Amino acid sequence: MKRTAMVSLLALALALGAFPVAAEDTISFGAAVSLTGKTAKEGEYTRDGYNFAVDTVNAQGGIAVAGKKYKIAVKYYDDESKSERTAQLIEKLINEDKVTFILGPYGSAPSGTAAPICEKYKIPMIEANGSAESIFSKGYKYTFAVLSPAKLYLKGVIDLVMSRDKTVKTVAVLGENEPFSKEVASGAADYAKEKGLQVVYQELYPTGTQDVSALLTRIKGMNPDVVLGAGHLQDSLLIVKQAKDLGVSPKAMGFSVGPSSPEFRENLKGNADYIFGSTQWTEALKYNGDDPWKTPKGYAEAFRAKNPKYNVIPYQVAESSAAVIAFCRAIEKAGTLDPTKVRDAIAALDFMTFYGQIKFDSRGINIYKPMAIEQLQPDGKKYTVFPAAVAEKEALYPMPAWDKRK
Amino acid sequence: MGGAELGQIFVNAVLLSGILALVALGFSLVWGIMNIVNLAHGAFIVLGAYITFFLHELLGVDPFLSIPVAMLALFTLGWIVQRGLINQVIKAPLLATFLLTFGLELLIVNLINYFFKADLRSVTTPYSGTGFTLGPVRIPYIRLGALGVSLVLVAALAWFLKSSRTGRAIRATGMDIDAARLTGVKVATIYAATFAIGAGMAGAAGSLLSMIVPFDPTLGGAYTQRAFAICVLGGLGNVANVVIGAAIYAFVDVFVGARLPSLSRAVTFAILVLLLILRPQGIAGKSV
Amino acid sequence: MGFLALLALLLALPKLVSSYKLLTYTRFLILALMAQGWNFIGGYTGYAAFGNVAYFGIGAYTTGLLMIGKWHVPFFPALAAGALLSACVAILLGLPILRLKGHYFAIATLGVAEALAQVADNWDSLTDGSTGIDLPIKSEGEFFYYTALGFVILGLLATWAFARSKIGYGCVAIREDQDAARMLGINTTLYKGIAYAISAVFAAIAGGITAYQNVHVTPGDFFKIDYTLQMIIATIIGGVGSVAGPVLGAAVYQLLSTYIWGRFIELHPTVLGFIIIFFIVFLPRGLMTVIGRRRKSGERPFKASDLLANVRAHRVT
Amino acid sequence: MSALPVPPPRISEKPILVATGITKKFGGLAAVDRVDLSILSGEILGVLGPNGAGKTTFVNCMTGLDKPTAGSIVFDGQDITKTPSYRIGHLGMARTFQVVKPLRQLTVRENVATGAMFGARGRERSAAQARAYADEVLDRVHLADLRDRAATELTIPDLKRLELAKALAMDPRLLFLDEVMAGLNQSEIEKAMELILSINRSGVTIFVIEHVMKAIMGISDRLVVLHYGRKIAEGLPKEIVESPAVIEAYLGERFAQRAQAAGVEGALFVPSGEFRKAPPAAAAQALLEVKGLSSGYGEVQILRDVSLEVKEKEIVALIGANGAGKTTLLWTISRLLQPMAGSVRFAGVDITAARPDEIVAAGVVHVPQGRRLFAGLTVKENLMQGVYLRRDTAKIASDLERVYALLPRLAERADQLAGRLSGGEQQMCAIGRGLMSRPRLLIIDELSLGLAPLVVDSLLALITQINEEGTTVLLVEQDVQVALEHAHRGYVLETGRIVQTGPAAELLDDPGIRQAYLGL
Repeated sequence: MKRTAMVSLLALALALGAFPVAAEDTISFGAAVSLTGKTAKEGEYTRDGYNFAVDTVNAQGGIAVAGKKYKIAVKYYDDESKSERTAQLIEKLINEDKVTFILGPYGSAPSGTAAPICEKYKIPMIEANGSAESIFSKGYKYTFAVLSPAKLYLKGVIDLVMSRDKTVKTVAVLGENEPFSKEVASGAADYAKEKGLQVVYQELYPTGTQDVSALLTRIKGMNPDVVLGAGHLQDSLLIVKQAKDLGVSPKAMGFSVGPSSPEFRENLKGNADYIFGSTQWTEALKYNGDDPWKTPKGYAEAFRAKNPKYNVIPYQVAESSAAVIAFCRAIEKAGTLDPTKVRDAIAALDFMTFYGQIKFDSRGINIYKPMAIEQLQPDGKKYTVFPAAVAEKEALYPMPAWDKRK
Repeated sequence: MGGAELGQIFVNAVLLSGILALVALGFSLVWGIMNIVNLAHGAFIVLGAYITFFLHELLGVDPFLSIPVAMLALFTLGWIVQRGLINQVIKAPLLATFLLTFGLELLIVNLINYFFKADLRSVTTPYSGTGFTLGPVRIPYIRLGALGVSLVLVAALAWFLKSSRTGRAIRATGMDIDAARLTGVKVATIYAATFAIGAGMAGAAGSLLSMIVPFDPTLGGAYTQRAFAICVLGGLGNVANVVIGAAIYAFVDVFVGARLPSLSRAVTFAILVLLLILRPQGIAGKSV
Repeated sequence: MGFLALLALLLALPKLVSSYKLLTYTRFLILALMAQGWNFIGGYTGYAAFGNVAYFGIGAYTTGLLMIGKWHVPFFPALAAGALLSACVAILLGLPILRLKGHYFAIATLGVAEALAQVADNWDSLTDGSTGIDLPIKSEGEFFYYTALGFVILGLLATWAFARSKIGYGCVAIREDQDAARMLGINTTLYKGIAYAISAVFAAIAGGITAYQNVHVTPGDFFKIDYTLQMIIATIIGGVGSVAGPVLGAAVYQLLSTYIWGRFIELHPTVLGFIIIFFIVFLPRGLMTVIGRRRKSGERPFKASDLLANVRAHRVT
Repeated sequence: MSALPVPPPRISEKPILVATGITKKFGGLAAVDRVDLSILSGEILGVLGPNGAGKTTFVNCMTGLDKPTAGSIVFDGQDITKTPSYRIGHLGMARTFQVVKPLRQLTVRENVATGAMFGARGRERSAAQARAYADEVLDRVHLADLRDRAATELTIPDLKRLELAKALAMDPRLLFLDEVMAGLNQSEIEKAMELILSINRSGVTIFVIEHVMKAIMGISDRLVVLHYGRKIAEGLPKEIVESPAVIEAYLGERFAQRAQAAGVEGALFVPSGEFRKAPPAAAAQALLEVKGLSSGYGEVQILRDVSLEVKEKEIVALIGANGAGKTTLLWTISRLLQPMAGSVRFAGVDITAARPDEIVAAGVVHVPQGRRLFAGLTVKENLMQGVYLRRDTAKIASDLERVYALLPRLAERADQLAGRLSGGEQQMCAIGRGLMSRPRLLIIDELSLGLAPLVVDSLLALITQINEEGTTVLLVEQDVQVALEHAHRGYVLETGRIVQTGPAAELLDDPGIRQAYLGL
């Protein structure tokens, strides 16, 4: 009886599910993004960005490949914000759903997991949300990122502060111990040293930390001019909250992730004011690209018209759309759907978009597009304040001490 | 480390001890009396945090005033969960209750996630982050208030267990369930009350945490682990042990965190394991 | 007969299913392997080990690090090295922590696993910290399937032999009553250590195979407590302390989670929670009590009413 | 050491085990106190002593389960004082446990095979050979029929036999038997005696702790008496029975006094009229009526069709050997155990289906065996836990005063933790806790267990006083004499059945009872 049971169980397992093959004249993309779990929100931005670009391209007739027009379809799975899930899902997309190309997941850790799988099957992936350079240091040929690398995230904050204040001397950097944030932190610290600043504090804390008061207390003792945080939204919120608790009042505070998201102000209310946040893209930027929307403003308006729930457009949406546009451009250039040829076409891309320049270095990473800096200001809005050429408003500097505010 | 910094770190540790004591209080009670390691404790904490958050956000209730509401709600839930579920397996071996409460945790956290989404939330009031300065040391009002609330609840529970009829019955049941029955104790009811009080304390801890850390549905897991560690450090048996365990944990965490933040958890756990091996009955506990 | 048919089916499987399905089956086998390992310490010896993922991680990292870097050791020797290292670590750690009992043993193993994860996260010079390492890419899915299948079959044989061996008897005696075991002449420290080391070897092999298959190995992914819980849940579903229970439990767990995953995208942890609760409340000794009963003489077949009897036996009034 | 006058040839003068100055302290208390003892190769050495005398602790020390605080043990010329317990078995020693420790989820044969695998000759056997050898051993102890049963399904007597089989399978040269006959009936005891003798005659030295006097007298070559952890006598069985010190220690002070008055020989047979009680008026109402009660644990049935009655204002004694089911009966009355069949009525109300708290509320208060105080509560808190169900808060203070007046020691120790009390004080506290519940029927399980005679006397006086003030008492006692002297009526329980009942005085004079429980 035991044996029969086991046999029938296995037979049942065999019978489970078969998926339909993509229709003719459609190029199928696959993406595993986090729709539940820790990064559900960012995963949603990513998906919405992909979808918006796909719909726009399809509405304009699709992609022309060797004289024939193809529509695009994206098959999504939820990786539950678990990077080991990503590996399984990419396998599933490639082997079971037979997608032709992969769009990246949300986050550096899952992108790092996805890259070798794409390499294994020689399927090109353009990802828009994994900027850790470690993903690109393994020599993989099939993975590309449209966004600026992690180490550049906080460079702008340092440049901005130094341009406003010649007396700035000291910087403290604290970061989360995970691939992306680690690179943001070390990139920021290296850049600060390069600029002649003194990095008085540089530490990593474990993922999921619920209390950074120990780190901030040390930082307070060193009284740095600038405090830079490299982590995720939760860490940024925690750092600001506890900095106020402990009266850590530097002249400027900047974060790699957090301030650009609407939740930052929702959680911190007035305490969010004066904080700098780095961003891959804002709608205030002044690019003029060769794509369906041309400018950031054009993109923003079109996107809002289709997605009215978005008041402010997070950069994850834009960069995800840019990944789709890059794919389309490369496929058209290649004139074939052959993965290897498309891969070569992606490697050779160099064009301007609403999102900025898209061009990959030999590792597959886009080092040519600069980062922008936003600041939350006391009028309750968020302004692009750097680079100066595209700034909407002048940055408010220095940040008033916590107890000197109204 | 300078003197000012040392002072601040010391104060941080004291303030943290209070909250952690409250976090571990209900967990310790349930473990000590019912011999159940309640892995769903963290889920109860999260529910408390959400109650405070929504009362503040939607009705403008001051977070400190919402603590009794959170406690009452979690008390009720705890009662129902105990009578309906935990009680069915209470005599089963260790692993069973361990996994049962794990299943419960999975279920509750996922349901919170489903209904309230994974968005980060925090309760921010006009007095959030304000405080006063004592020499070089800064003391935030909310943290001080949280310490106060924790101490009041710790003392209240200690008094309740020591001096009330039900409290005495709870302790008696924890020591000898059959002998307690022979004095007329309805064990199922006492267990339900114990578990409900544990959940209620978790609710209060959640309320306080919602003012202190930004949270999402997964906040609780880390605090269940902490509660576990605190009980091991302090030993089970009475409320004072919880306070001692929480203080040890807080001081280790804060001081290691100040020096070696990236290894803080490893060091804390290493100390915990070492302590378990050397003094399985806890630092404060007596060997029986 | 049934067994041979099943074996033939399993051997032919790569020819019958898509390569993604094969991946699912490989995952089932890897879970089965971990559960088989856990069964030695948790099932036969009765020690609720909650940190076996540590050996999964050690196996993955050892295999990975030996295959890359300056050594370029082939897969199987690297895997063996991982298993060996895990066994050594298990014995060294086991000596002190196996003296603990019940909850305290559980938290100590959990603590060890957490601490090791943090070490892997911070030992940049060896593990490249949280960034992780990438193994050489191998794309033949069959390779991983057959490797895992081979080890699971070996595991079944090993479990069967263990259960009938002196070590097996010794471990079971320890589970039932440690004092009685000592009085029967059983070196409890030694036997607990052996069982713990065996369970570490299984976890390490599972970790090594998974690492090679997934390519990218990070502390976050390979020291997750989820793996420990999965192996325990699979063992419990199947039947703690039985030869085939862990494999059966892993099959059911994988089947359920694949099914639930597809049907209840957002609520699947809730459903999983319900399933765990169901098993703990109604079938605490697993499916083997339902289908394995008749094999022992003198036992009546399982009846549906036994489900309720299980509840009544553990209830307090 | 008193040697045998003419030892049988199987006994050699050379001791197989020599224990010198064995002391074992728990906390400050010495459970075993400077005991010197030699076990001669080939003999059966019997050990006597009241409960709590340190017999089991002594065996624990000999077998390495407890490490002695002081002293040395030499087994067969080898110092084993520090040898780990598992090695003891390899050297050729084996033991049974008084509280049986079967490997519950294994079958009987697997249990025994485990012993065969790891015992003195375990190394010579493969696992399969050990299983085969287990069958041989099972035949020898008459358990072969049950070999495929799980240990959980066995009854207490079978579990005792299994305990013996496991130890035998280890091929010991020295075997420690810790109350293997408790709970067996007459014919089973006789079979067990034969079995022990045959084991001994096959060359195994045996150290046997036993309460069943007839058995231990019948099989022992020599006897040793332990009392409060000390060895107080050693010698031939006949010498031991006649020693006044032993009689006092083992059978109580009153016996010793009477022994002096009447000469040793007659001591145990002196009718002691002064303690007799006349049964109360026959017309008295039945307060507790137990009819056809059956009960047990899981699938193991202990009580079979037990009927018993306690009348208002009576003291009823329930006597019987260890394991006869006395405690099971009391637990079933208090509903800590569910009855399998039968009914219980109290004061005319059927309480068969009541919950334990309802039983207490009705006025049935049970002072359990081993006192079961709440060790971490103070004496006063323990007493106050007794009023848990009472709503008449006004009277609680005066009741507490009354208990303190009856038991002044409790007043002195009111704020001490109950776990720190001496045995006698603990029993006082347990009775006090019971009194605080205002019982109509007070059930006391093993009043005198492990207590000094003086303490027992004062407790008995207390019980009598309470009874005279109107409380009905159901008393369970291992000390048959004590129980029957203070009761109005008595019931005798044997292997789960009531086998005899009548006025206490008649039972006291019944030679059958004397023989069964005093072994003489």
